[in-house]
Amino acid sequence: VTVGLSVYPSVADGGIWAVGDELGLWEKENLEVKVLTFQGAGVLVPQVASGNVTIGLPSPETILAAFAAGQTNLPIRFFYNVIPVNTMEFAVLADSQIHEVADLKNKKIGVGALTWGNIPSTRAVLKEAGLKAADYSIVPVGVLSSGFHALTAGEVDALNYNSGWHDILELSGTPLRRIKLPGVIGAMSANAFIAHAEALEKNPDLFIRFGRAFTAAEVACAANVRFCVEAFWRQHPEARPKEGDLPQAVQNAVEVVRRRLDRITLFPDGSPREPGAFDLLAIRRYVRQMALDGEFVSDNVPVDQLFTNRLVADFAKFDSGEIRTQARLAQ
Amino acid sequence: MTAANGRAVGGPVLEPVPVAFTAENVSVCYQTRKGAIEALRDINLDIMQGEFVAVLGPSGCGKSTLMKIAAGLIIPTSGRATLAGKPLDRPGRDVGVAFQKPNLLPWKSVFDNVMLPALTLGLPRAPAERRAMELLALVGLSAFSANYPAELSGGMQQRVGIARMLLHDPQLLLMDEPFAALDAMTRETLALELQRIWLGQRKSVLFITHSIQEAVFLADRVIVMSSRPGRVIDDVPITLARPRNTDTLSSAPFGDACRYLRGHFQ
Amino acid sequence: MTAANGRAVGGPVLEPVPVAFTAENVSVCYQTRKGAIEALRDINLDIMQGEFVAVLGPSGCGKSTLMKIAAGLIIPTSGRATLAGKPLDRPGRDVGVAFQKPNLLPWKSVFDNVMLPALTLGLPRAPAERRAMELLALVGLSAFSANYPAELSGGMQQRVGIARMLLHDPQLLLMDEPFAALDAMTRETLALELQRIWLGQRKSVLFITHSIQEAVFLADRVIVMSSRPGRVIDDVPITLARPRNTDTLSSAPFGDACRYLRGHFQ
Amino acid sequence: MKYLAALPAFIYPLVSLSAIVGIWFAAVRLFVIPDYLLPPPWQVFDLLVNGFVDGALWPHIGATLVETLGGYVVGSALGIGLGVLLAESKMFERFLLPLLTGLQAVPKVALGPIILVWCGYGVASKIVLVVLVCFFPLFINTINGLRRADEDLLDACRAFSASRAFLFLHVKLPSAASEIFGGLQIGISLALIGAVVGEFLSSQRGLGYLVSSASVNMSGATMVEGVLLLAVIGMCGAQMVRTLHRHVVFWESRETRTESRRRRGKMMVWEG
Amino acid sequence: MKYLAALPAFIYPLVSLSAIVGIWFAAVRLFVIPDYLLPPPWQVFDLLVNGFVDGALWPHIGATLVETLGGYVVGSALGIGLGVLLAESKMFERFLLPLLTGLQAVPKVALGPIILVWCGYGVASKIVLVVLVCFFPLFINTINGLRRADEDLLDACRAFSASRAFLFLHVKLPSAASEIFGGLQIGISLALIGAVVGEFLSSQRGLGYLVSSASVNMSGATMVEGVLLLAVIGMCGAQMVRTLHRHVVFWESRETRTESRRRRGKMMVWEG
Ligand SMILES: Nc1ncnc2c1ncn2[C@@H]1O[C@H](COP(=O)(O)OP(=O)(O)OP(=O)(O)O)[C@@H](O)[C@H]1O
Ligand SMILES: Nc1ncnc2c1ncn2[C@@H]1O[C@H](COP(=O)(O)OP(=O)(O)OP(=O)(O)O)[C@@H](O)[C@H]1O
Ligand SMILES: [Mg+2]
Ligand SMILES: [Mg+2]
Repeated sequence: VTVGLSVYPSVADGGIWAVGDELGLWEKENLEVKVLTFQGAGVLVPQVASGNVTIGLPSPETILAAFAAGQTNLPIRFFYNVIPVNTMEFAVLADSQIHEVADLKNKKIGVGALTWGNIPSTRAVLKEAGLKAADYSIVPVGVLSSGFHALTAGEVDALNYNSGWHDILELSGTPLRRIKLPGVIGAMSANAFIAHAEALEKNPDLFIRFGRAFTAAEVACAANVRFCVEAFWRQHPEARPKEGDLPQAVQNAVEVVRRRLDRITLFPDGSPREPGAFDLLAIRRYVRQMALDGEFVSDNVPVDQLFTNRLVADFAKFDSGEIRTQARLAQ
Repeated sequence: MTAANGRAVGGPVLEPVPVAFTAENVSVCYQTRKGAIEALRDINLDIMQGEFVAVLGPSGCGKSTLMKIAAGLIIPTSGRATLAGKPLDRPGRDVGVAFQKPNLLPWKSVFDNVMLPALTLGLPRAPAERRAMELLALVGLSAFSANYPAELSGGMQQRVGIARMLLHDPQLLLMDEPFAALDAMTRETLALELQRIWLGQRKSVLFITHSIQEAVFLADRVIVMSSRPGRVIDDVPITLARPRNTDTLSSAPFGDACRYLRGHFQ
Repeated sequence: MTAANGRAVGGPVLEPVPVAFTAENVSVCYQTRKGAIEALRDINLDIMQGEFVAVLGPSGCGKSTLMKIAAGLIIPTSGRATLAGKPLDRPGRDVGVAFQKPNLLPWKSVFDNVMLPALTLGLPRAPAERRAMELLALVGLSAFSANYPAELSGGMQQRVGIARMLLHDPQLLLMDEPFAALDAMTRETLALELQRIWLGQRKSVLFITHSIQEAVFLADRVIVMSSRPGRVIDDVPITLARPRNTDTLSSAPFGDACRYLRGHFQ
Repeated sequence: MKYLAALPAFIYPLVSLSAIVGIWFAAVRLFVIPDYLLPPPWQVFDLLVNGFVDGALWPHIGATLVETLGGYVVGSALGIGLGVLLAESKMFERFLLPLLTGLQAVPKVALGPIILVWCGYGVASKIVLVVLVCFFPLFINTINGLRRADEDLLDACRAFSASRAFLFLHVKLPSAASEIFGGLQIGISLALIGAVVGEFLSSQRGLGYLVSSASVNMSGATMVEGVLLLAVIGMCGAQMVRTLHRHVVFWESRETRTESRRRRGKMMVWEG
Repeated sequence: MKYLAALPAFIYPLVSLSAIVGIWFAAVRLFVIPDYLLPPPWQVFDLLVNGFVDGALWPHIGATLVETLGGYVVGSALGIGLGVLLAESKMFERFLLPLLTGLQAVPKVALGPIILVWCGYGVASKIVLVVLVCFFPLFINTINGLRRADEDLLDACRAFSASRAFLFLHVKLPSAASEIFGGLQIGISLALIGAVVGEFLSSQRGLGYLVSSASVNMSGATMVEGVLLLAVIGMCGAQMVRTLHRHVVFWESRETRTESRRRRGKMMVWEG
């Protein structure tokens, strides 16, 4: 199968694929996995819809927006919830006067690019906090480095990246304060696997096996984060830090991965989530809220059709203990 | 004026001699940004098969324009031009042209420039190459066959143009001041060569020159044109015996003809 | 050979006449992809102030090369050239050049082409413009001052080149076959004009030509060059009285000089 | 032929444009192409009409135009200027040419973040991108054109003591003019692309923003709308450069014309 | 001057390259620029050496080279081919030229999704992108060059009944050669950029992939490494085109040479 990502893999999220390769988790499910990166959901989704790519990993906001706008003929289905939390958040410097969303009044908020799919959600959140469109400005600052530079140089007052990126900034020595997105929008989940609707219908087994292997890889990663990080760097030598304090860099990377895995595999109270499951209610609420806030054209989205939990039960059907042992032994 | 030259003015025509080129009431106006320039007005001219016609006229009177009409490169603004009886709507295949500027292709060697008509007309290669070498020897450029035009002097380039004109052994030769950049000796040699070729194969020639002597020495008829707009103001038959040689130059009829023609330019 | 002409061969020098141009053992070799071409070999030549020197020689013997040396455009491979006593390492400002090709700027009108030396030398505009119009009238092109070079005939372009050469009233004139593309009458008119200018202002002239008559008619001295590599093989003083006119052409000394020079080309 | 030749020039592209719209129409109808790949023409048409009527499109068009023109003017000037320096000086050429070539091979998008840091998120960074992309064609064509000036013409002017500046202005530059105009024509397309790529990277306005936000929202019709507007702007720009070219470099299209007929017109019978 | 002129040509760019590295070095040292904005040169150097030694770089370089060259060859051929068609036929020009110009103004990135759907996410789609970007400079310079052929030379050949094909091959094409080479030189930079943009859109390999994945992984040194490699490839390509240009179009650089000294060499004193 071919898997299309919508963002270049980084050490935070790329390790799972490498671990899957190195531990033979794909093979075990009789899969051959090829991972590709596409520039954003706009490029990726048509690839899945046209069958060039078997599985895609976009974030759902833009697809929901498209459906809300009446684009109901996209032949795709979400079948595995990879990031069941809204990882987007605001981050400000630790000594900043900004403590909650409402404090962003008359401030500059940095985003990667104005075309990012999460911006409508951000606007909705700001609106709910009582800010009118004229009360804040959203400026594009590029990804990672250039955005960090903008924040530390004071060109923007807050960043609106995902929490993993904020982790990176924090670990590189800039103390931050995070401001989570509140309410319904904060409860929306992020990237999830999509597949062509017909393929999913005709050959559910393929997607079950894929989901199972992916879950296993995630488990393995969590069991030996260090290995997960190293595996990623083996696969992407260009990403391996080569300068500065190397042990510290490794430690940082491990920390980044651990935080991320915690966020996506556990509920805030620490109990484990069911891998791949969608909270359809939360999604429906999100859609309604977005429509209310005027970010979606309507709330007329067939959420139950578009998201399916039908395969979820099978994703966990493997011996997680064995995987953990295997992972702990791996180098 | 002799029957051999194909001219049938005044007398009864015994045998119709075919015409090589005719111009009937040909006028040419050039369009420029500063208004039209009338170059030729109502030109009437016949060149019979085998006839050698020289054209004299002041600078800018339209001689080159006339030659370009015969070459099929310019369509007259009004009037009609024919080549061997057929309307001139394209350059004739049996015509050789030597331009006032050498117009050699800078990216081809001297030899390849001379070979050009062989390529355009699809002549067999080997004999054409032999002939090209002969012609280069004729114009004194054997040593320069591998050089490029930019490496030649002005007169040498002009001679390459003459060799190119002769390569495919055309029936009608159009020559626009072919010897202008040549020294007296080369000029004489080539004039005699031209006469020899013409006598041997009875080609038709339209020969534009500024030299009255050259015109009289070579031609059966000398056409004199007025200054712009060019019209034909005289048409002088030259009846000197052939072949002409250096003695001809000092003969009385030669001097008379030259003096008569010079009268037009004073 | 007269003292007025500044030649001091054989006799005692009463008054040193300054030289306009000298060439001492000048040789030129051109580099080409097909090997070197020796164009000039050991040329020695002086042109005195106010002297009119004509150069005759077979095509390709290096006449244009010699002129380009005088114009400061080519540095000899060996030997030395001087202009008014100073080594020739750049084109002289008091020199006018008429090339064998007209070399006009296609994007400038005829008038602007004639004005070129005024621009390059920074002459005052108004008098230069007046002079440009006069010179265009002199060469018979007043009507074409606003036209572009491509709209002129070959001879007309050459005349523009002559007018351009005269614009800044230079002391040394370098003329490379300036009348080659002109008809007999224009040629004679311009030759007489040239003599008038020369007599009036005693310019120095290096005049390259293929016409023996023209050389004898105009020059104080005729240099004869051998064929390539060019060497000076004769240096003939012409002592015909000035001003020369159409009668000169039929005088015996004129005929003798011509006949003598023709001997070199047979 | 004759009748066709009498039609005004703008008819021809319209004809071929209509043909394309026709094919597009047919394709959408016959092959049931999904909206998100190629929306039907009427949708795009509606969108365009609405956008112009309610004025929502103007700010986008305006922003892209400002960036494109600003960068185009500066980039072309730089390209021509440095081209002149390099063509006139062997030293400059030796030291600089390879570096500039190398710089040019660096994808501007990769430089994007650095440019953003240096020039901010406003119009400036887009103009810088446009400058970078327009620069090269002008630069190369200028050098190339200046180098091709006829040595004989240069010599003729040198013989009259022409200064280096004179040779440059009156001989080399006119000789290069046609090639520089070629560069200007290539540059205009690249300038538009540069502006759009800049808007992809960061912006709140402009046709590039329109297109990329449409691509994220999978709104095929808006995307095609933006692409069409860009194409039209590009065509108008190129046409303007072409017209200017013809008028400025008048001496190079000197097909001989006789009064009643154009030579080439007749010759076609024989050449064709 | 004389001694300098004797040095081999590749020395000069090296000197200016060293100067740049020097400035870079100094900047990093003096201004304490953070790594993620501009890594120090030695880091990049280490990276390059390791990358070549352990062979990790070769697949990336290879992939980019294949895409670039493949697209360059096809795109240039298409550009020259269509340029020929349009320069030779008024009809083609009228109907096609505006459309092609319009197409060119469309940012290739906007066409990305469609290209990906049609050509797949493999090498093909990148080659298509490269073809699209190289096409235009070749196309415009070819038309422009062919149009500038000397009418007198054409007439001289026409007088000998030269066919249209002959005129094209033996007069127009050589007249256009220099300008076409200019286009080839512009094209080589654009081809590299096209390949990289293609790799940004979707890929697993290539220098573009390297650069953009480094940007997500905040590895400034890797980014600079990729950019440098691209620059070097671009420089080599351009140099090859330049050398070819000089050899093929030998008749246009006909500075007169006399045996012992070159005219221009001496003239410099006066011109400079
Ligand atoms: N640029 C050049 N490169 C190489 N060789 C050249 C160049 N210019 C002239 N030559 C050679 O130098 C010799 C002399 O040329 P030059 O032009 O001086 O002759 P010329 O006496 O003016 O001839 P013509 O009367 O035909 O004009 C010729 O043999 C020619 O081949
Ligand atoms: N391409 C052109 N465009 C405009 N006018 C032209 C063109 N060619 C020639 N003419 C004009 O036509 C007239 C005749 O030109 P043509 O070249 O036929 O003269 P010519 O008799 O050959 O002169 P020359 O003896 O000087 O070569 C001239 O007045 C010239 O200005
Ligand atoms: Mg003529
Ligand atoms: Mg000469």
